[in-house]
Amino acid sequence: MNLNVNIQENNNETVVFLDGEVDVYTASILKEKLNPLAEGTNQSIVVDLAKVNYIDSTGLGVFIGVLKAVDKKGSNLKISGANPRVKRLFEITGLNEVMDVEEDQRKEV
Amino acid sequence: MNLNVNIQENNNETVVFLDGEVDVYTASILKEKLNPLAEGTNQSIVVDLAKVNYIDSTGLGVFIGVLKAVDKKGSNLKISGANPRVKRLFEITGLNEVMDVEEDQRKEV
Amino acid sequence: MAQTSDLIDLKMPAKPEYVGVVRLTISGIANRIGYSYDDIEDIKIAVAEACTNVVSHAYDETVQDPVMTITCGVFEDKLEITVADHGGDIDVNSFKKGKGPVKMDRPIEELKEGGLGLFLIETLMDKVEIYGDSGVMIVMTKFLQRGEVGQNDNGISTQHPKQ
Amino acid sequence: MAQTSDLIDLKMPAKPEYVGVVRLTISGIANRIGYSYDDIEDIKIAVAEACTNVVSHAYDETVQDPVMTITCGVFEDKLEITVADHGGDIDVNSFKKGKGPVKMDRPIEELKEGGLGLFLIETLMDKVEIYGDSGVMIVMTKFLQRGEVGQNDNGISTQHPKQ
Ligand SMILES: Nc1ncnc2c1ncn2[C@@H]1O[C@H](COP(=O)(O)OP(=O)(O)O)[C@@H](O)[C@H]1O
Ligand SMILES: Nc1ncnc2c1ncn2[C@@H]1O[C@H](COP(=O)(O)OP(=O)(O)O)[C@@H](O)[C@H]1O
Repeated sequence: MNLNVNIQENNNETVVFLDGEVDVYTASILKEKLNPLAEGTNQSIVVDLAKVNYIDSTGLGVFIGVLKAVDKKGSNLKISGANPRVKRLFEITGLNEVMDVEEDQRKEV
Repeated sequence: MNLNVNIQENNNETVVFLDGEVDVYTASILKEKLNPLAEGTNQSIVVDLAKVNYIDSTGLGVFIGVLKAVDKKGSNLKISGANPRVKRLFEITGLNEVMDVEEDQRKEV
Repeated sequence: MAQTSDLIDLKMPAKPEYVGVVRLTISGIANRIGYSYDDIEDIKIAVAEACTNVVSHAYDETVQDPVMTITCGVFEDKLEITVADHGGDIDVNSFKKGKGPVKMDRPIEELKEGGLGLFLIETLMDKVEIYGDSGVMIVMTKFLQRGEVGQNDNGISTQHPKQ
Repeated sequence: MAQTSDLIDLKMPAKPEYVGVVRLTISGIANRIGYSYDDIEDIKIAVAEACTNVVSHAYDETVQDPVMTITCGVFEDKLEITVADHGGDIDVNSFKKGKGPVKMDRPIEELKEGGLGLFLIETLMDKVEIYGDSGVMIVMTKFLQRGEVGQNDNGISTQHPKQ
């Protein structure tokens, strides 16, 4: 029921590894960690959801917020590694149309 | 929250593999499966708890019942593979003194 | 489970840290009844969205002990979950404005960060009713398909064999 | 969580299939508060034992809708969990007979299959009170040791660092 956020900065790509659940409780933790990253210009930010087993509209809202912020700065946001359940939420809500949600390697079960 | 019971009969040893939780709900399933085994004479019954992550007094009570039944028939009951948490319950209740509870290979965390 | 109707009642502080506890309880109940993994996930999200709304919108800061109540009716063929608050009289018709998926024909800067909760609830559950009186009460139903296919007309729930 | 006292209320049918649901809810709450893995397991077992007793002993078959209520008080330094039923007036002093671990000086045929529940509750929790009035009410307390060692005088809970 918790969320761990692990940030790895490479040259001009920042990968944010999330581990746990993104909900109304953990979203504030996530926002705090992502907001400073969104400040930079011409950045490439990848959020890795491989270890996220739960996300709901609060979590999706955080990503919309980040998308708006990075868009202003000419930066780029990409969602990667989402499992089929999590990915499905991006699809249902139409978020995958405005956001770069990476195709998943794993097969649908 | 469920319990799977898988019985493997070798020559004169029957191994019962449990997978799940043993509580007031699943204990009746367990009893149904174990009772016929306890009918035989000079049997050796091993209950493997390696995949049991929860047990309480209802589960322990089932094993006491089986122990009494096999004891009458000259059979033998052995508990194997219990994780430290589960094993601890056998110890607290003194059941490990009257029942053959196998030493665990795994280290206490 | 042979009974036609069991009732489970849960009352919690309307605080973010308890929404996950509600999810656990609900997933335990749905698991017991025999819903598929996917259905359990749908139910969890819908209930969490309703609770999140209580936490975020129902009470103003002056309320001393904000509470959310979750009632779960277990029937032969369905689960009926009610999430309610005592946030006071409210016009639930206003909720419907702007509900729906993200509109992709708009520029990114106009995207809204909220407004997806009720949309998800209605998408993931089979039947949803919202009442407002002394607070908001949202009644969500998910039907149980015992090994059958169909019955789900929103075209979203995948049809897996039930365990 | 900074608040001094939160109250969670759970009401369920007193049926075997719901005891696991109670365990899930309780472990969620204990996890949120920051109990160690071992403490969470202790609390789960104790609460399940109390619920199992309600399911097994509180009501006779004629009772239409047997209910168990679980109340959980979340304090700064402890969790106080009450399990209650409405099984009618009862003498709780009689419960204490024969409570305790298995007696190994007796022949196997004299072993009792029951009677370990209350013993486990008292062993795994820090403080236990039992009341009987319109039913049995058992109040169980587990203290929270935030990174500290000690406070636990039954010598059973291992002292892990809290996450
Ligand atoms: N329990 C509630 N109490 C008061 N207002 C509510 C409640 N639930 C929903 N609402 C209103 O309905 C709107 C839409 O809710 P929702 O679709 O979940 O999106 P969001 O919560 O992100 O705004 C909310 O913004 C709020 O105004
Ligand atoms: N909620 C309850 N209602 C009625 N009787 C109870 C209740 N809880 C415990 N008891 C009584 O206390 C006895 C001891 O309980 P316990 O130590 O849990 O062992 P067991 O349940 O295996 O008998 C029970 O046999 C029962 O007579």
